Amino acid sequence: MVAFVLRRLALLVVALLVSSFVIFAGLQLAPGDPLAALSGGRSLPPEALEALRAQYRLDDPFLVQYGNWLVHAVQGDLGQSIAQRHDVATIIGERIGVTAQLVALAAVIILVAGVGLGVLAGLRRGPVDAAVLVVTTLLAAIPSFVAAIVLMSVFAVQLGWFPAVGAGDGFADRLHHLVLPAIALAASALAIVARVTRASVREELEREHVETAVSRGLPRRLVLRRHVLRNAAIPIATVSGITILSLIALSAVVERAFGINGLGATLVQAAAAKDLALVQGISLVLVAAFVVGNTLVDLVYAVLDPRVTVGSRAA
Amino acid sequence: MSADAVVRTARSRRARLAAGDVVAWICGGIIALAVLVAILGPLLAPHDPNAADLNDQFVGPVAGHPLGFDAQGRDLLSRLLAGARTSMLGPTAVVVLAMAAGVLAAVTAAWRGGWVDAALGTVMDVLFSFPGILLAILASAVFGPSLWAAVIALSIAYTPYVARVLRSAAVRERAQEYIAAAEVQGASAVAICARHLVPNVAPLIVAQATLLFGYAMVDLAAISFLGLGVQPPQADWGVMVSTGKAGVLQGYPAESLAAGLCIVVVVVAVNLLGERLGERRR
Amino acid sequence: MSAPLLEVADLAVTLPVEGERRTVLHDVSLAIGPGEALGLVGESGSGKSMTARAVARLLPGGAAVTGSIRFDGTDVTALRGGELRAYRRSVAMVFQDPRAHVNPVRRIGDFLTEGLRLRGVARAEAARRAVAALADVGIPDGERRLRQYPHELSGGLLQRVMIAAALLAEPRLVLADEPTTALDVTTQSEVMAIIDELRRERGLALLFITHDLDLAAAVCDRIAVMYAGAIVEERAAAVLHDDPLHPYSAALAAARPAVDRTLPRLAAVRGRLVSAFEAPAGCAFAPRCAHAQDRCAAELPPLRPLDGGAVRCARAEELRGRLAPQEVAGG
Amino acid sequence: MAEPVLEARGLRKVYGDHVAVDGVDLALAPGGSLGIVGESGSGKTTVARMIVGLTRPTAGTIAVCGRDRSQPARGTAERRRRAREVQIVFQNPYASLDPRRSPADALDEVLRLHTDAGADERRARIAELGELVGLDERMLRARPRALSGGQRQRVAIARALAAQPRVIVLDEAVAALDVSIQAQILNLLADVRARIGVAYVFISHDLAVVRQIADETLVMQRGRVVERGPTEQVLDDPRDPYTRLLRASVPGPGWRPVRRGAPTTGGAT
Repeated sequence: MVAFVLRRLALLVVALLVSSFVIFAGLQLAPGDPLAALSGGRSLPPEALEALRAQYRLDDPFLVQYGNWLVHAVQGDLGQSIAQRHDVATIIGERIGVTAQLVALAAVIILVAGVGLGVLAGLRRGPVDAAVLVVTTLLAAIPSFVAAIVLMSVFAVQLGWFPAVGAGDGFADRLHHLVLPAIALAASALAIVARVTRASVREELEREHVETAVSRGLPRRLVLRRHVLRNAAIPIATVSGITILSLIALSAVVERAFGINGLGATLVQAAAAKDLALVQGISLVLVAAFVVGNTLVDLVYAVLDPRVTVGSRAA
Repeated sequence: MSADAVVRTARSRRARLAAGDVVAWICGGIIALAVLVAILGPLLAPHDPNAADLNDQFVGPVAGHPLGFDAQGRDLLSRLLAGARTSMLGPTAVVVLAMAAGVLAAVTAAWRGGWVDAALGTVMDVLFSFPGILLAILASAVFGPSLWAAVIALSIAYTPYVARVLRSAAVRERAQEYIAAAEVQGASAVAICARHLVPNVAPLIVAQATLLFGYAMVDLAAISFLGLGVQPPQADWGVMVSTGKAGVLQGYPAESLAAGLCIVVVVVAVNLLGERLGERRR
Repeated sequence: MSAPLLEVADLAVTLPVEGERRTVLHDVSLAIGPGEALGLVGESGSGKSMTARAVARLLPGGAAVTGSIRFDGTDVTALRGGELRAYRRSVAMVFQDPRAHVNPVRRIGDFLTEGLRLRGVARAEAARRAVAALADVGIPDGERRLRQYPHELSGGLLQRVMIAAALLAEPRLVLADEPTTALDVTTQSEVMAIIDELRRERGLALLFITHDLDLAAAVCDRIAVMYAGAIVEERAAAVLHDDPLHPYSAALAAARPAVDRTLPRLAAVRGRLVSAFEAPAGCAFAPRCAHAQDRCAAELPPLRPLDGGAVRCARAEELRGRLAPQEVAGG
Repeated sequence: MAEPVLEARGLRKVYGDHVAVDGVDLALAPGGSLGIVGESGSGKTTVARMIVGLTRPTAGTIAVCGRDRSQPARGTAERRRRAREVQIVFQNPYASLDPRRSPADALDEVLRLHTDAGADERRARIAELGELVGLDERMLRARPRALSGGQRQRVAIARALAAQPRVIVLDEAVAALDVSIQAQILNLLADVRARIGVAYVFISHDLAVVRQIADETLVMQRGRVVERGPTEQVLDDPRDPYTRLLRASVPGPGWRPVRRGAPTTGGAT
């Protein structure tokens, strides 16, 4: 177990290094003059260009540039956003909160509604199961931005129950503003989690060891809790974890749809404006969150399944 | 057949008989229709999809324009039909690229095992740290926004998912005794993979490709929605959901909803079909 | 014999398979007295495991059961809810594949004490009994084993754990479904010895399901031979091998190579095995039988008493004494 | 013994720090039959896989017809030549056939690989092989899933015979079959050997089955050979304590199971 944790942490460091390198290299090697890219295509006075050249040490060898960038990044210095005329780290600091809240709210929705519906459908054959199956089939196919438009159109524009745009201030107002975006973000992921949960519960129900428990005269609720749900929790936790992690990137779409000034929306603006320092900084933060989250999912899996000693979770 | 096997078969048959294959045929029909429209789209469009007339802004259905007009007074039906092309072509390209890379990686890893498997696994693990949408946003920052940058980015991001699922299937198949028998017969690795291994995981490959198409369609549309994929004024379902957003806020959701519905219908059909194909394997 | 503990009469079972109903058991009648051991012997598809499942009320959903199963006088097929659970606690099952039949994510201790705890036995007392039960099945370091997970134990050890769990429930009848088939032969010998010894010690009745006639003969009082979903012969274990009444029992004994002498050639049975659902009209074994006549294909004879046992063969009387193993050799 | 058709010396296979096979020597006369008996973990299957070239020995040599095959084959011709020397039949009749190909297809694939025969000639040869193992035309054209376990094992034997090898390794080839079918296949194997003079390496956990088919027998325990000799002698008069234990554990008329006290099996799997 200790060996597994160490191995997984080593993999985490490697993944962070490689992905940071890919982010750096990808953007640095972008076609065209890096100065033009760094300046976002604006024409800058020569002294500004010179300052940029010095700041990014563009005359150094490539790996040295990467090393410098990484060292600065670790210290919290992600450079300057030219388009926003601001420190990248500061911009990220300002915007990360709302994105984290949005993803967290969506995660709660997924865990409660997705796992709940899945367990219900898994245990009850018949109309309940059929209804969940139909609903999740539809839901799984609704892209987050379509869900956003529909929710906005119905609950914000037609009914006026929720605000259509913005993120709000203060706890209650923020929550009020984030309900629709979180639902839009969670919708299809919820369906996927529900279906996997249902399938896992079904699979466990038919396991031989469950038959053993039944044959020993255990009451049904105990069989379900100790043998069916306990064992189904392993794949459910894994899939829920991965699905929730995928929302980190998807939040960009929902933030754009609802006009929320979060990390994702900022990333999209920066990409469109070729504001490379900002793109690098935000990408790095998002990938790091994703990779760390993946490691956590693997560790949870190892805790739930005593058979795990080496290797990673099954596909 | 052992008693356990009999019991399992009895159970799974029961589960499968719950829904007939009618659903699969309907889904197949919808997909065929979408493909047809993608090929013939502009020819089927009753009007020029890019002809704008601001007098017709947000006008509802009228004779000759069964879906009405968008914010710029363009015929909605014509734009939907014309938009099918990029909306279908993009995901198709992603599926072809990601499946080709994924199958190759999976079969190579399963066949060679050992360090080759470990190395490919590590590469896939690293690729796995880039969510598709994020990679596509990065690609648009580097190469400028375009459908093809997004297609390449998504293909790369999907490859590890395909490779993971297919690798475990290929490893199972590789361990089957008929594969070992073919090796002892002196057949070459490539021949065994091509004649035995791949055909026997083919149902899973097809099921994976189908599911992947659905994901690719949604993600590409999302990227176009963000303005980093297909560029307006070209008609595309993802772009139309985005350009229709202004109308939604003003109480005219027709454009966004119609384009969104097209995506949902195709994705539901593709997902259901993929599920059926996956089930048939067992 | 005193009143039987388990009495199965005219049991027939069908299962839904691919939209049609398939017969898996077609006519099974047997009785086991308290403390008695009955071997149920047959090849794949004979229905021996299905018989045990029917007795344990573990048939898959959709199974249709006719005939009667009585345990200690109560009709087992009618039991519901709490009564069914109480019945299951007095009938313990030992399965063929312990690896699949023990929950992989719970400790051995949980597996062994789960039933006891439910009956209100205190935690410490349950653990003490579990350790004692492990010692009974030849596992000395019980305290350590209780903390282990199933994947840390070999198949042989896990099957002993399964037996210990069965005995902890203090059942009156043990259903053992090929308990040693997945084990090595030396381990099989030990596990069978354990089952045999503990059963006799505690006066438990045993329904022992196996494909191995010799193994059944070693630990059972009587043996019932099944073919295609029906019992074809039932006999005292001591005489079945040397003096079979049904041609199939004789063929089964003769087809098995011997370890202590070299046979010039095995007495193979022609044709392939049939399951109950594909069995022809008349005697299911007739197409493969060296002694079959036209009447065998016409009608399935009932199981009728003969020579202290029972047999289902139209020619049983005429073939009596002619089916001993050496007679069949060369067929 | 005549010049052996198969000879192995000092075979050793190590996986990590586990020694699966440790110093096994064996020799098989042309047309002979060698039994290898052992329980799980004895290394008998690893020996089988090394002989056919599916597993590479850590040390030791294997020669068939005097040609070494301890190193992986170089090139297509060498690989195919080795295939014509040794073939294998596996245990599990449900995994040993490609589910998508009929027996005739499977045999045809082998014939294409190893002969220049035209379509007609191959068809005739397939029918001939079918006749040899007791498969009729209908069974040859069926999908594997439509065949019973015994029929599939006949197909596997026919496939092994198709390349006309000098040696066939039978790895628990009858272990998964029911008794009445097992007897058919054992008789078939005896007939085939008598008719075409192929030699067998017969791997099994079942002493009675080995007695029926092997002239000579090796008894393996934890990777080592603990006893060897003519089969009847090994089984009727075992010298090694392990062979005696094995022999005493086989049920038969009048047999009783015995309890040996504390388990000898290890705690871990």
